[in-house]
Amino acid sequence: MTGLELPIALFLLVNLAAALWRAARGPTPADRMLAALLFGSTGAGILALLAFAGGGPALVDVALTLALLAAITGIAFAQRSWQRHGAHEGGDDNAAP
Amino acid sequence: MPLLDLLSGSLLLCGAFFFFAGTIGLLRFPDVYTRLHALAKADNLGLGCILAGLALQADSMALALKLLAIWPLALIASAAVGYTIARRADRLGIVPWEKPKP
Amino acid sequence: MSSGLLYAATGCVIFALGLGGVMLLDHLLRRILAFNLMGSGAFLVLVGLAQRDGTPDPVPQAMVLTGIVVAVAATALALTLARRWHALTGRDEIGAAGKQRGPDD
Amino acid sequence: MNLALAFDVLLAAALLWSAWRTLSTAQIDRAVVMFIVFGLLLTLAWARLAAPDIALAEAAIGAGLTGALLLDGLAALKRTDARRPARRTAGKVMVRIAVISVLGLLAGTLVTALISLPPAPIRLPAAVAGDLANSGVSHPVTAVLLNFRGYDTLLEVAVLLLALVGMLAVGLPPAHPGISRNSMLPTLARYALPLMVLAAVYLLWAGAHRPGGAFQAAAVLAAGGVLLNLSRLQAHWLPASRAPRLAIAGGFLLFLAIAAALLAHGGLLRYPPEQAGLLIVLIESGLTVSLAVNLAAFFLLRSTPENGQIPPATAPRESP
Repeated sequence: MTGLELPIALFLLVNLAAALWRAARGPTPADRMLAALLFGSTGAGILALLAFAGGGPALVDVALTLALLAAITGIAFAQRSWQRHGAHEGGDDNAAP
Repeated sequence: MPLLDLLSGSLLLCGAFFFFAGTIGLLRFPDVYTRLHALAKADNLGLGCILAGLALQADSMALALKLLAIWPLALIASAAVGYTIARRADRLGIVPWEKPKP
Repeated sequence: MSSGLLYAATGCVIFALGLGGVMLLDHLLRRILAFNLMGSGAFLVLVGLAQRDGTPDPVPQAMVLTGIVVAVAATALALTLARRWHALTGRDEIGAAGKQRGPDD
Repeated sequence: MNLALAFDVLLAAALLWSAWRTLSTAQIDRAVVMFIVFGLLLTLAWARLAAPDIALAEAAIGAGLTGALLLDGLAALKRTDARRPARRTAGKVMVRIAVISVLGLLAGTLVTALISLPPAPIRLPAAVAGDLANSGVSHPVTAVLLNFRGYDTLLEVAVLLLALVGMLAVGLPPAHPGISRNSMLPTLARYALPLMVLAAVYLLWAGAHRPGGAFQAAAVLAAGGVLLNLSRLQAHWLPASRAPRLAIAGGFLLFLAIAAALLAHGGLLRYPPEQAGLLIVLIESGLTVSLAVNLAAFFLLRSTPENGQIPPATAPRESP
């Protein structure tokens, strides 16, 4: 324990709070989904850090589970719900060069 | 073992930096493809450095190996999901951003 | 304020938010989300309140563990109901809000 | 400890904000993504509350099942959610204000009551720790789930079964083939699935002495089923499929049989201490299979298409 675990976990949580803004704004559905995916991997990192900051080694198992299953939501999004209608794709993403 | 602590601490800081860079990229990059690129940095390098830094501090081999096993899992997941989302974006006709010509 | 109490208080507010959502939102999927928020808020209160002195309490933890699995079962059933309702009527909300709108949409 | 407090306060604020955005956002797909984010934040909150068992279940179910279920439902339901003109009469606005102020009052009262609550007269953790030696396992949460409150767990499995029967009775949605053909996904699924099975077996084994157990293992296995279905390696289950039915019923019936045998012996799910460990392992293994198939069925079970064939995926459009 170097004493850095908790400060870095807090720093990553601040990062997530910033990513929350992207998750809320978009502009496309994919951008929101990407923010959610960042929550998955950063969450795994925070859990691993918390395990060493007094949370106990079981939290490493939680991080492992999160990393193992992180892809499923993103794939369900691409395979089932990201369609053209109602997608409100606008703004910069469709700007032709 | 101050050397091990130093190494572990710098790996943790390195991981925090890549997560930070990934988040900035997610917030500032112009389109879905470039944001995917930023996300992959956070997934791969950020998580990898943090896990490696923590594995150096693990008091048992099993815990260290478990921590290091998370990394390839995250790599596979991020590669697959990145490919799937980029492909779908292309199918939907989203044109990659290009620097506006002067 | 211990962290248990802090999360219990957060759970109370989330529960109230979810209850408001169930009462005020029209879209069925939104109501399902609001209902899930209510459940999560109640879970936080259960575990947080039992652990306000800082010692982990396995009894509420086990209850919440089963609760999470039941919540996902309820969500699946509610989604099936909502989709069936949508397939049969073409609408995605129930109640007075739907009646006012008329057949044109 | 100030850093820990800062972490908790920031996490609580993020939880509240994502819950609020889930309800208040104008578009339904944003609401779903915000809810998925809320679930991930909640996992962190469980970790901070020293509840790794719940964090495991929340991570596995939130990341592997709820998100997939909601995104799949979203595809069917969002079509009609395109910004409709809000028709708010004065009466509706009044109702809205009244409801919001009553709920604000409710939340305020609850929080005040929580803070002024006297300490609990019964010390449950001590009671659990006192009986742990006779429970057959050394992890207190597993002891509560499968020994001290085993009948709760039995009923809970029955509730899951009931939800599935309810879905069958209501009428299942039609099979969805997925919207793009993708050769990467089967490869991913082939790599990931053995690892998921390994993780599930590990969690099941770990449950006896550390956080883990049948619920978490089942959630991971069910997520594997969802991944197989999304990558089109596993077709949808039709209501007539026999194997899922047998698997779901099997674990439940095993639990019921052990409960009945013990009832004849003395009390409902009151194990003799020397056999408790073995019986719990037996029940948990059966439960893992049963719960996993049941949870996966929430996503995989679909109605039989009218022509008896699942429609092909929409043809990939040509890129511009």
